[in-house]
Amino acid sequence: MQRYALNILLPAAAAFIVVLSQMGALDLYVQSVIMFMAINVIMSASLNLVNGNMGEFSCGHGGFMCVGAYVGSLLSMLLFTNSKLFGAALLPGYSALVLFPLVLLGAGAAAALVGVIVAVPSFKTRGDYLAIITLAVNYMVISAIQNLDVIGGPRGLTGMRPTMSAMEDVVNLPWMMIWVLIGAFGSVALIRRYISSTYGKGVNAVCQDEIAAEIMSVDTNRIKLVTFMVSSGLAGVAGALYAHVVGYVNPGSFDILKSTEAMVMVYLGGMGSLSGSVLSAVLFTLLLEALRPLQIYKWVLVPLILILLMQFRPEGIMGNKELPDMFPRLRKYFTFK
Amino acid sequence: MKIFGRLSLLALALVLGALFLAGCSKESDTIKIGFDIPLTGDIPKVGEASKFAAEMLKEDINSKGGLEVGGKKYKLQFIYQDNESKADSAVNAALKLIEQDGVVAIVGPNSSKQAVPAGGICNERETPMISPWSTNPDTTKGRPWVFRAAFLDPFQGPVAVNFSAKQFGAKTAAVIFDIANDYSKGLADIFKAEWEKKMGAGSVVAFESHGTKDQDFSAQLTKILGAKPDFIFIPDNYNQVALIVKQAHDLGWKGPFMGSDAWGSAELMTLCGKDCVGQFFSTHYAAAGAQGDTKVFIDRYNQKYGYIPDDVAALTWDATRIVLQGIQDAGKVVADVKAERKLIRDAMANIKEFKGITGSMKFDAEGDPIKCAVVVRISEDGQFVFAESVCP
Amino acid sequence: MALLSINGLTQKFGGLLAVSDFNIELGGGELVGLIGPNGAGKTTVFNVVSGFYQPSDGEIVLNGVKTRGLRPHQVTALGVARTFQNIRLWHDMTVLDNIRVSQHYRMGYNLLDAFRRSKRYVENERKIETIAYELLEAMDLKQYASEYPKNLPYGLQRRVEIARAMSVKPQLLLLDEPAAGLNSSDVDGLIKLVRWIHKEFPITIWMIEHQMKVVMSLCSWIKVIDFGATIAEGTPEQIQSNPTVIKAYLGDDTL
Amino acid sequence: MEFVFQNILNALQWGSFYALIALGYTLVYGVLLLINFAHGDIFMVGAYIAYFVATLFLATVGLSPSATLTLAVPLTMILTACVGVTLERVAYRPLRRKGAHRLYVVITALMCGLILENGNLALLGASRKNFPELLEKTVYNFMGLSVTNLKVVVIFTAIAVFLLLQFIVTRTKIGMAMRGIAWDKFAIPLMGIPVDTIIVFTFVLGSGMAGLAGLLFAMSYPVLEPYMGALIGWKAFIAAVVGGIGDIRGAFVGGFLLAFLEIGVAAVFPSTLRDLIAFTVLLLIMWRKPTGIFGVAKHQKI
Repeated sequence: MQRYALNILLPAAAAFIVVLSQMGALDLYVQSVIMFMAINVIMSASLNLVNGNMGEFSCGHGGFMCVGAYVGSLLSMLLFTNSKLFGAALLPGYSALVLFPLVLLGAGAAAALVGVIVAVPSFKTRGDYLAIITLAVNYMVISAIQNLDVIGGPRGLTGMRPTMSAMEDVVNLPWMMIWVLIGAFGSVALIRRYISSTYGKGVNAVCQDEIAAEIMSVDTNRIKLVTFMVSSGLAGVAGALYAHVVGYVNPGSFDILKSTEAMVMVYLGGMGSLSGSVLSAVLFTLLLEALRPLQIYKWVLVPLILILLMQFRPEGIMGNKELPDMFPRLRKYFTFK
Repeated sequence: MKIFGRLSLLALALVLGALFLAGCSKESDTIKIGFDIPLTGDIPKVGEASKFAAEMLKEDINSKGGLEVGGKKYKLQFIYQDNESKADSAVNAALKLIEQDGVVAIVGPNSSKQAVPAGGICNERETPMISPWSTNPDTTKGRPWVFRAAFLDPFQGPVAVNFSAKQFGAKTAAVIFDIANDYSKGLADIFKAEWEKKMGAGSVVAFESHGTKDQDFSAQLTKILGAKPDFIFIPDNYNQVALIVKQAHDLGWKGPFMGSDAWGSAELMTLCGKDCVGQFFSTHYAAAGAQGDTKVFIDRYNQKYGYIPDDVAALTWDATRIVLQGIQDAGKVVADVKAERKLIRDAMANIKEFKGITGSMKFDAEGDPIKCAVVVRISEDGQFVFAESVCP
Repeated sequence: MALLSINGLTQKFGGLLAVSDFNIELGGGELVGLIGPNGAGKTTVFNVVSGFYQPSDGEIVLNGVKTRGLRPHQVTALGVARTFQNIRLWHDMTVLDNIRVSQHYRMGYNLLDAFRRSKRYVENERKIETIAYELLEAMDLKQYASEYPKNLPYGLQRRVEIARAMSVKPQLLLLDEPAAGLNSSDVDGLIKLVRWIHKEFPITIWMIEHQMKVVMSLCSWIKVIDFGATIAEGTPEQIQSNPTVIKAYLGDDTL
Repeated sequence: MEFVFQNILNALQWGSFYALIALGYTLVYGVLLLINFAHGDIFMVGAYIAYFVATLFLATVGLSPSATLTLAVPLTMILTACVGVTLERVAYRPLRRKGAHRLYVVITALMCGLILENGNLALLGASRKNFPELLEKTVYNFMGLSVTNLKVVVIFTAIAVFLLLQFIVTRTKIGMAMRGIAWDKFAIPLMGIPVDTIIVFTFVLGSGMAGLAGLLFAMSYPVLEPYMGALIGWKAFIAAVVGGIGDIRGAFVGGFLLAFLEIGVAAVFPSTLRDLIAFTVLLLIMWRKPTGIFGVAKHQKI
């Protein structure tokens, strides 16, 4: 029974947050911070799959988020809202309650497809050379969207937020919070299941010794393809959630700065540690919010804190360990087998 | 190692706690106004100008004992939140101002990239917001709680078209703009459409773009010069204008330039120097030869901070004063923040005529101002001299 | 039908002729050695057989299947496993996981099963785990199942690597200098292990080895190559007395 | 025809800056396998140092512009080199000593860059600085082409710097040591080569070049702001990798390649598509040549 403790505990915590938001005990600002935190968790956990578990150096994760944000917004507008772009909604507003996951799925699928552009060169190209390809893809995505005037180009795109109000009209719950939490817990669970399966352990094998992996019957190209697609697809889901939380997407929001943030979270948490990247995403978001009053000094202090942290812990908060490795007592509640 | 993990958990708890407890104090005879401005990120100068103008206004009023509403004086408290020039950060900043700081109204954000999402939040949370600088129609569209102090691109575009056609006797035009900047792109599109409507298809002979942080524009300019336009329209930020104008001259361009309101910074002349002399741009007010309140504002700002205020400073000043006017027009200050916000919004929407330092204005149904634009000429000594005024 | 037949294998790297016209035919259950001085092209032969290099010329037929164009993991799935000169275990994965990952060729589920933890996933994972434990048990490694290879002594690492290779249920096992870097007692253990494997499983073992003690005591047939070309082959006794081999190893003693 | 030649000149100037900055990336990478993401910001600091040096001598001391330039070149290079070495000493070396994973040093470099950018913003305020004119500008016109004397200086400096670095790395003893460290950082100290000294020398060289690039950049594009190094730094990094990171020739060729691509695309296609097309071409190059133009595929011994 204890093995399932986590599966009960985490949804319970999520439900608790939702109930608190519903009662108004958490004000909207705190709710918004929690939502951005959850989105960052998805970003950092999904990038960790490539940068940590697979040992590649992808620095264009923002590009996939961008694809997801746009595709998610467009789907949401097409299906559930009356918009200038698509005219009347295809489906009645209440259907969003059930069909909203379709939006996330579509966003993820589109981002995963763009992930292929990176995955295919990765068969031959590795390391810093692959890093350039990911960067180039980030630039390409942004530039492509800037040139698409139909979806607003550089002026950005609005109009996906009414989907949330449509849901709230039917059942009055903080739907945005619910979907973001589902997205975050779902993504982390998905990644955990992937990397703890024998199939996904191939990712670690590719990271540690690609030649040995290939010789020991691991189809390395397929592993790379699948891992890049899972990672970028989840970034796309994060993007779609982001778009609905902010209510506006603009290609400029997903530039290298966004990718850098994701990268910092991964390495802060420790390469290859899923719980580390979740923890660091939470800490990083809180740190940024808590230091907001410092204004410009915040952006001097935050890097300074991170540099000091790396000096004391040059392998990130968790190293490549998971929570149960560090706190053995947790082991009976959940493992990473 | 273990200790470290525990310490980080402790830190997490502390930070969480701090976040939840932050900003809960209330004072009865102060009025809180929030500023959601970019103090870091791409355009820190814009945030700085907004902050300076607001600080000056606050000191003005507080030194006189506060803002008089319904016979009682209230001290002003301005809360500045940095939105880092990012959309998500602007949303968080707006929510923090609304939920935790309990402000009655928000001034900002400045650029549309932040103003559009923040406007959505303010509208949903029923808090009046006025963006000093945003020109994207989406900022206010369908949002009764959101206002702005700047005129829109669809108004400014034709101003530039008509003025340059008349002043330069031009038949053809070239445009260079920033593709990553929605303001620049929007204005460029409108300018192109207007010009071609007036002069016939193909009369915009070159329509070139660059990126936000680009510093070299020689390829685009070579192309523009090759197309031999009668003048070049540059709806760009002043720092890029300085580089574009210089590089165009290096490549042998002798013709005139036409600019937009983003030129309107005192820094333009320090950066651009003699290359910009004699050029024209459309803007909100002419600093040189200004009279009355405008002159007082410019002189005091110059004295206090050491430079002539940018248009964004003047617009922030006006935007903040519109909020204050709304508070005064409401006639009373009620303790309940939500009710107070409603009072202010209604009062702002009903302002008949507001005499600001960037001209007199009133709001249309969307919350956009109806006001005049001026075209200024850059004089030999670097002043922005009034050339023409265009009213809707 | 022969298990493995190599006909006229030639391998060039740029201008360097690493292997020239190499031929061999291995049947089931043999234990064959491949020896030769350093740089003779022995490992290259193994690399070509395991699919890591595409041969410049010649053909390799494995159980009737031509391996040209196959990727290494596909060759492995056909029943070839190998170890490496410098141990190439995944050092940051437990011994058990090292064995588990090597079961990719028989993975009976896909990504969606892994996400859903479907019945198929559970059954397959259970099967893989059972196989892995059985193998570790048989190879006397069970007590190290949750250790990281980097923390094990070198001799044990070698044993783990051979166990990993055995876990793909090969018909042909390629051992690339299994005794390199081992001390003499470890070497004795290795000889015992190889002999045991050869007795216990009906497989063909082909090894590259420098230590004559190992080769001579294990192999029934030995092939000697130098500068990419075969210079001799025969039983251990024949090889030991072959003058060409002695010359290749010790050089011309007509100083 | 003029159009083509004019754009070639434009690309040569812009490429010179990419090349100068990419050289700094590649030098440090070649020795430490460290992507020094702070390099773009060291370049920015170089431009600011040049600004302060120039205004000091011009306005306060009252030297003539040409004398100021002569003094500014060595001073800027030395002071910028000090910044680079400080970063190495304070941030990178302790991490290296602890044997941290290479990418943690990269992230530290990224953070150092952020500190330089925002520290500058906090210290000097948001106002942009205008770089004084040190070289009296003359525009040469011939056959419809326009060239400023500054353009010529920039292009020739880039070529000279490339030749100098190529000479140092391939022909001198210290260059040999630099290549040796990249090859095997454990064996080199055993040969009696002072590794730390060599690394410091590398940083001096790389940052000095960034300082020089900063000075020339400030003269060519006289608007200084704290974030000016970020974008050009990233792009120079891309250029260095496309050329084959770690190779001096690669950085040089990569820098010009990127500039020719960007300017070529902007000149031929609608310039709104510049990034899209330029980066697609880069991606294709990387696909065809997985280790860059000059990069040698690392042979993996089995």
